Amino acid sequence: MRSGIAILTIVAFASVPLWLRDPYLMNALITTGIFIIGAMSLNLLLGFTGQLSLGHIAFFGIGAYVSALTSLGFDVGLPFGFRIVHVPWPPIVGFVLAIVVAGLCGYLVGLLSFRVRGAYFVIVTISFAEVVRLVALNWVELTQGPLALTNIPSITIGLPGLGDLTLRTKLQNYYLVLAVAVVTYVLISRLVHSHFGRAMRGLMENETLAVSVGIDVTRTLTLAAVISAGIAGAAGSLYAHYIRIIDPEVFAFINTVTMVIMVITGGKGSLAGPVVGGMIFGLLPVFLRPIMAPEAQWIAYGGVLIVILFVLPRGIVPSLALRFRKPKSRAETLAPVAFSERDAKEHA
Amino acid sequence: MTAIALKVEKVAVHFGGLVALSDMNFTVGEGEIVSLIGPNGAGKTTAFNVVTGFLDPTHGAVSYRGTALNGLKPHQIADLGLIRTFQRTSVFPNDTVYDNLLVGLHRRGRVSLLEAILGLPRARSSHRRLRERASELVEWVGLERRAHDLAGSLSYGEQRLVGVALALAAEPSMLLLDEPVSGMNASETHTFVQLVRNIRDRGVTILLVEHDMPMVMSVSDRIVVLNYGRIIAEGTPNVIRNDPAVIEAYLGQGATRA
Amino acid sequence: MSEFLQHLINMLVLGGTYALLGIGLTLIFGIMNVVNFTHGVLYTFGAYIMFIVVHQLGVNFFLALPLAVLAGWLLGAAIELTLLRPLRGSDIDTTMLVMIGAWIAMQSGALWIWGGVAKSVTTPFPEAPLVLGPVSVSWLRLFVLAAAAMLIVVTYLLINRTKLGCAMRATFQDQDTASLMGVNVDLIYTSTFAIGSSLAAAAGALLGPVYVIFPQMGDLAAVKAFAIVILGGLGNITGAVIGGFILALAEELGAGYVSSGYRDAMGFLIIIAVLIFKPTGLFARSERVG
Amino acid sequence: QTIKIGVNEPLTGAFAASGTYVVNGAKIAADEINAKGGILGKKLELVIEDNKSNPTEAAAVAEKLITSDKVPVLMGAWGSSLTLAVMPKLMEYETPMVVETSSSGKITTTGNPYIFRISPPSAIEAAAFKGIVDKLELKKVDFLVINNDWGRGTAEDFSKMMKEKGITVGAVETMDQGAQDMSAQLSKLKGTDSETIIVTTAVDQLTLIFKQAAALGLKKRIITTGGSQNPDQIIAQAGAAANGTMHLTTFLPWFPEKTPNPEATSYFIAEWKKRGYDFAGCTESFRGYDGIRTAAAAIEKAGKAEPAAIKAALWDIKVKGLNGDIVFRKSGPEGKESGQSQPNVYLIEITDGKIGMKTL
Amino acid sequence: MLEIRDMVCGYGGVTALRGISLEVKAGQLVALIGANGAGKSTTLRAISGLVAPRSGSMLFEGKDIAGARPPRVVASGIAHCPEGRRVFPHMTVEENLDMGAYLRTSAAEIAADRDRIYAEFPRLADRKRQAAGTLSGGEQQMLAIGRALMSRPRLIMFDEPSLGLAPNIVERTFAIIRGIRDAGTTVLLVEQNAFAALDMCDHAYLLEAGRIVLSGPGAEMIENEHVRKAYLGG
Ligand SMILES: Nc1ncnc2c1ncn2[C@@H]1O[C@H](COP(=O)(O)OP(=O)(O)OP(=O)(O)O)[C@@H](O)[C@H]1O
Ligand SMILES: Nc1ncnc2c1ncn2[C@@H]1O[C@H](COP(=O)(O)OP(=O)(O)OP(=O)(O)O)[C@@H](O)[C@H]1O
Ligand SMILES: [Mg+2]
Ligand SMILES: [Mg+2]
Repeated sequence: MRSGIAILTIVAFASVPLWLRDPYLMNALITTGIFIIGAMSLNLLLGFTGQLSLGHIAFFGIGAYVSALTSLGFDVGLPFGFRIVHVPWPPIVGFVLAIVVAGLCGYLVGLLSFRVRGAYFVIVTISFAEVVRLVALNWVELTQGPLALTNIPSITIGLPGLGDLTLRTKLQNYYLVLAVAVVTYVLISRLVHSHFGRAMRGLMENETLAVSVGIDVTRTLTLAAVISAGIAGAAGSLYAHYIRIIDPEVFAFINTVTMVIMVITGGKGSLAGPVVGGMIFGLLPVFLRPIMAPEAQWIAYGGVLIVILFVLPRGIVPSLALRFRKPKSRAETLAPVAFSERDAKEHA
Repeated sequence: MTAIALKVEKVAVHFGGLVALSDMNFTVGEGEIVSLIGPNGAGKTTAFNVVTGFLDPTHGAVSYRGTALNGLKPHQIADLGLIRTFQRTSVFPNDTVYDNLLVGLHRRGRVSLLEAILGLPRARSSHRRLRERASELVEWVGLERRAHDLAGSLSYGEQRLVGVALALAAEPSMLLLDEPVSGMNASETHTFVQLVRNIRDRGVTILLVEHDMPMVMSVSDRIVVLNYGRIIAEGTPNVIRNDPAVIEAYLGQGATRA
Repeated sequence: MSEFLQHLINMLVLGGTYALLGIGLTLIFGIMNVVNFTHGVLYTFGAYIMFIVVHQLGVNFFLALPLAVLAGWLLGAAIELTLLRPLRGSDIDTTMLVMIGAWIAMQSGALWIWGGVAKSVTTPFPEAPLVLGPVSVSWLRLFVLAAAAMLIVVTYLLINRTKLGCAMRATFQDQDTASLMGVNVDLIYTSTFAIGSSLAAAAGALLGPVYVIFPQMGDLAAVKAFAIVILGGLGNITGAVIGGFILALAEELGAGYVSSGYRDAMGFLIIIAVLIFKPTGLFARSERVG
Repeated sequence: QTIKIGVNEPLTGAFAASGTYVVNGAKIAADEINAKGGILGKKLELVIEDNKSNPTEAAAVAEKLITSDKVPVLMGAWGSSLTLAVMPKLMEYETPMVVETSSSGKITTTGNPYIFRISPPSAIEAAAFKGIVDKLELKKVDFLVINNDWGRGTAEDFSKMMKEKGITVGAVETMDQGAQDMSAQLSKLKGTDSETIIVTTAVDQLTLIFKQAAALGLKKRIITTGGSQNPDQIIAQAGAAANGTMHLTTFLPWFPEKTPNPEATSYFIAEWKKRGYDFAGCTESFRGYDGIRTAAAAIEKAGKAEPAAIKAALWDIKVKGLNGDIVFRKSGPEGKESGQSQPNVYLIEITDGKIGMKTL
Repeated sequence: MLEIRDMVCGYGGVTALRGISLEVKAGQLVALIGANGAGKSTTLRAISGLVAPRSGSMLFEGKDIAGARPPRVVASGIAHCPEGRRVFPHMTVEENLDMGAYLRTSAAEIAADRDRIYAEFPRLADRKRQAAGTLSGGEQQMLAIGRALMSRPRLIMFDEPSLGLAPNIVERTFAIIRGIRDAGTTVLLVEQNAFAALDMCDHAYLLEAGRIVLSGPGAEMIENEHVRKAYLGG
């Protein structure tokens, strides 16, 4: 049943280019898809470990810059007269490096998260993103600062026997994004259903207790942060090679907010949540655009957000799942108010 | 005398100016049931926190089966088989009882990340074994009826049972129980005593903190009494029961009835 | 040397500003545990009210200030009643997102009503600064500093010395138990949010005339406020004040002696550094396990 | 029935105020053209879209305008990062765009033959300024610039020019877009030994800088660049603090008679006032007006509303713009040059709350 | 004084109380006993308004309090010392006690009561300025009891007051409870230490699976075969 829905969904998405010819909508779908991948990675942290990263765009942006710089080449001076000169490499290498470097940054932030949780983690991630943005803005020699990196090449994939395929068109990019999204989905799904996933949930709900049964906080949280950041980096790389220009604006806070909106409205901690939330809030602006004034579009956007949360406060997917599933367990529909929850909060 | 499992040497804990424990020394032998009792605020839970790594002692050292525990993190200590329960109820409130136990079985279920992601057979069979074990544990604490309810929605006493089951799921070689029967009535306590004996018979060492004197007296091999962070008495239940200092500081006159 | 002195004076004035931004948020975020994304909008709102009251209604500057504070109080109460009350008891992320929605909608509303062109408020203070040897500082900013100090003291006393303050803290630590003490929890929720909001509006009303007023002015202010509250420890007023001055110092010296491009980075690096060494802010609450 | 021009501007977000001014100017141009009978016998229709001050949106908007609205030519996209983001789309769909505000040098040097810019990049501004620096007797200057392509570009190009002139360049300080407190930077500049500060940023920050400089007792000559100053707004909001400041600007709404095209300027200003817009906005909005007239002229010249023809025609037009003739010269790598027109640059000074031409 | 008829109560899909009726007479000490999950705490929560009853009536001194919100119930003279301590963790011991007297106004009387509680539980006096969340479990329990006493109610409900207390303190607590009953305050007591509860109460009810299955004077209940077996461990 589960896998049936999954396969149907994939087929439906795969068939879109067959009937949708409008390049603008295709463009919207591709950028939405890229942000959905970012949102899925955010969900891994927020939904499964309970740590809200409000600087998630940092990993996305780092991925974008790494990938762009790898494929464009650069020449920077370092202190003490050292220079690094890098000649362009194929974008696909950039894609891989984007994952690796973003993952490494995730490792750093994850190490920090060993010390700080909750609100403190939130501010550390915001700070991290701001610092990265300021570096991108001010290290002009490497990143061109506000002048932006332009003419980023499209991704080229080497196909055995068929030579190289450069993904220039919308159609090709669409399938690329779809493929990465599916892989990401499967990866996250396997991960959260493994014992790592249970360890993450345990930490989220009651850390003291989780630790007392032998769950390693640092390892688990860092692992989640690394994987999450790596995926966000991959999304950033797709973004750079699709939009083909990248500047420090990519680190804008509103981009993180967009991902957070996608995750929470869709339902954090649910695998399909970011996809559903992402489709809604990725495409909503497209539909609002022709029908109202620009300021009103934003007001409507905020309004839709609020209404969804009022009607389905746990997020769309979990709330609907509860509504349509037979009450398998009698206690499921209520939020426990019992003692242990408060204890958990106190310990957090 | 059996081999020493846990050794607490000269442990002191200060919170700012407050001395919660001072110069505490005691040992627990393999397979023993030792109780730690004392007035409220005597430092019993603090001692648990030191042993299980949640608190670094101001002075002193703890070792388990010859391994020094100083500087180890709580999860590393848990990996040595030293598992505790909490005085306050402690469960994973938004998971079902059954899933709580699956989390508790963490130490058992380890497979490599790659195996888990690729869904290799070893990961699958390990998963199946965990499920069986979780069902066993649910049955064992008598919560079958509640297995698929969220742990946070159970009553106080039921949550305490889940807490104990969780600790057992972690496969302790030594179990530290902090007031396990508080919130249970005499009959439930009676059943629980059987449980504790049962656990010990499987070779698990037990350190118990409890204010229920009948229970402590009936189950302990040895009792250590703390007052104001110091050990004031140590011995078999019979010795302790009649120790005037203990009666004065802790048991009160009613204890003679127990 | 005189440059350094000037930086110190700037730090003092800016720190007062930041402290003012921080205390309103420390009530709502630190005590109520609502990640209040509308803080910046309320700040903006206070500033616009000031503009309207002074320039369009022609009211005296000093009379306009309490009016702006009152308006902030009312708007805050309205937000709590309509947006937060129905979601009471749901998870912190849900309320955060509702606040994000309100932020987006209200900021665009401000753009719609007042347009994007910056406004400025004329003040009764002399334009010539107060000159003290090598350093100088504007009278307006001295006034803001004094007003901020007053608001901080009042808030501190309110939270720590009054029955209402006690009830507020109790309610957000354990709502059910507080109600068992006879606390009207609904009232506490609304008034806490309203008080925090009125402090945000007060900050806007005081700082709007110092700077210029435009719809997005609150965004940066809100980010700084969050940083300050966390630096000082959640819900800790003294902490927020000290956090504000630390942030101001880092920024002043960062811009003065490192590089103005990394001015804001200094602030954030300080935050990261503080949290590495004191993971729950400068003034941590004591906690225990077991 | 109509001929469309796509307008891709920031109407919400950080640049909402400026984008709205430009769009208002564009509307005046369109109405004027339609009142005179339209182009090629058809009505001119502006398809205005908000790019939300966000580069990704700017690219998406370009895509929408070109593919769904089928506009043959665009105007946009205000900021350089917005324009840069649009540029790959222009290549993809081979559609030209008139760039009305962006100043980054990169826009015309990366080899995008669909770009036709009427605003001066900072190098052109610097070149125009070169003629006056001797008369201003500059010896040592510091810079305080907004930390984006515009500010950084200005600092770079002006420094180069100054050095050629033998003027010493001291500190280069930056401020974040949106920053409200520049006291730290100004305190530092107060302590240096230069006599002039070149400031580049938009009007809101300029107001703050003048006020804060006055509060710090900073008494150096300040010259602003970039043409987004809206001096009237500065005077209204910074008051006495603005006195003595000088501004390099590209438009003179205060002295229509001194502009290259007095008649058009007067018409534009009259229309602007008639519509009840803030006079201060003129200095930004005229770009939208000029931009649309440029695009319209190219359509007229091409004789049909097709991108390729319009692109070709843009090279041949000569429009009397509000600040000089708009004629595109080639810029950038050979074979794929972008078009760049050379507008006039003026220096004005604020004295006693009034704007005066700095006659040198 | 308190009269409950056919009250049904639950949480979401769960029905915790399936129609219970009970009566507490003024000046009495009434005990409520039962196994884990029987619904004892839910009964107390329903009385103080923390959960709304689905049906049934509840009269306190003749006034209907069914469905009233807690502040109203408290103001009408009922105090509830909740299960699991529930102290305010980030407030000091003293502030916690003051919260207990939230609805009272006379500062002098409050101070006197506070001193009385410090005298009963000297441990708390040593810890006046300590954050309640860092107290030991038993110390928190003492604080919770003290806090409930601070409100000077006409009816006080204790949910497992002996939980986590040392034997000598349990004795003292029970003495206090008997003392306030003797001084005229009505008490409704939920206690796992069924023997002690039945021993000191005037009347007792036995709850099983959300229903009252037995009631009677404490001494009678102790003799009951079923009670002995299921709750007294013998
Ligand atoms: N984090 C802390 N900060 C300050 N004091 C603390 C802290 N943790 C514990 N204490 C104090 O240390 C003393 C010992 O506490 P502990 O919890 O070990 O007592 P206990 O013996 O377990 O008591 P109980 O039987 O009541 O559970 C108590 O007086 C307590 O107030
Ligand atoms: N918040 C809640 N959500 C759902 N069910 C609940 C909740 N609280 C209690 N219950 C259920 O209601 C029933 C009665 O619980 P209650 O807490 O009243 O029991 P109790 O008699 O006090 O037990 P104990 O002695 O263990 O405290 C139990 O089955 C419990 O699982
Ligand atoms: Mg204890
Ligand atoms: Mg109970």
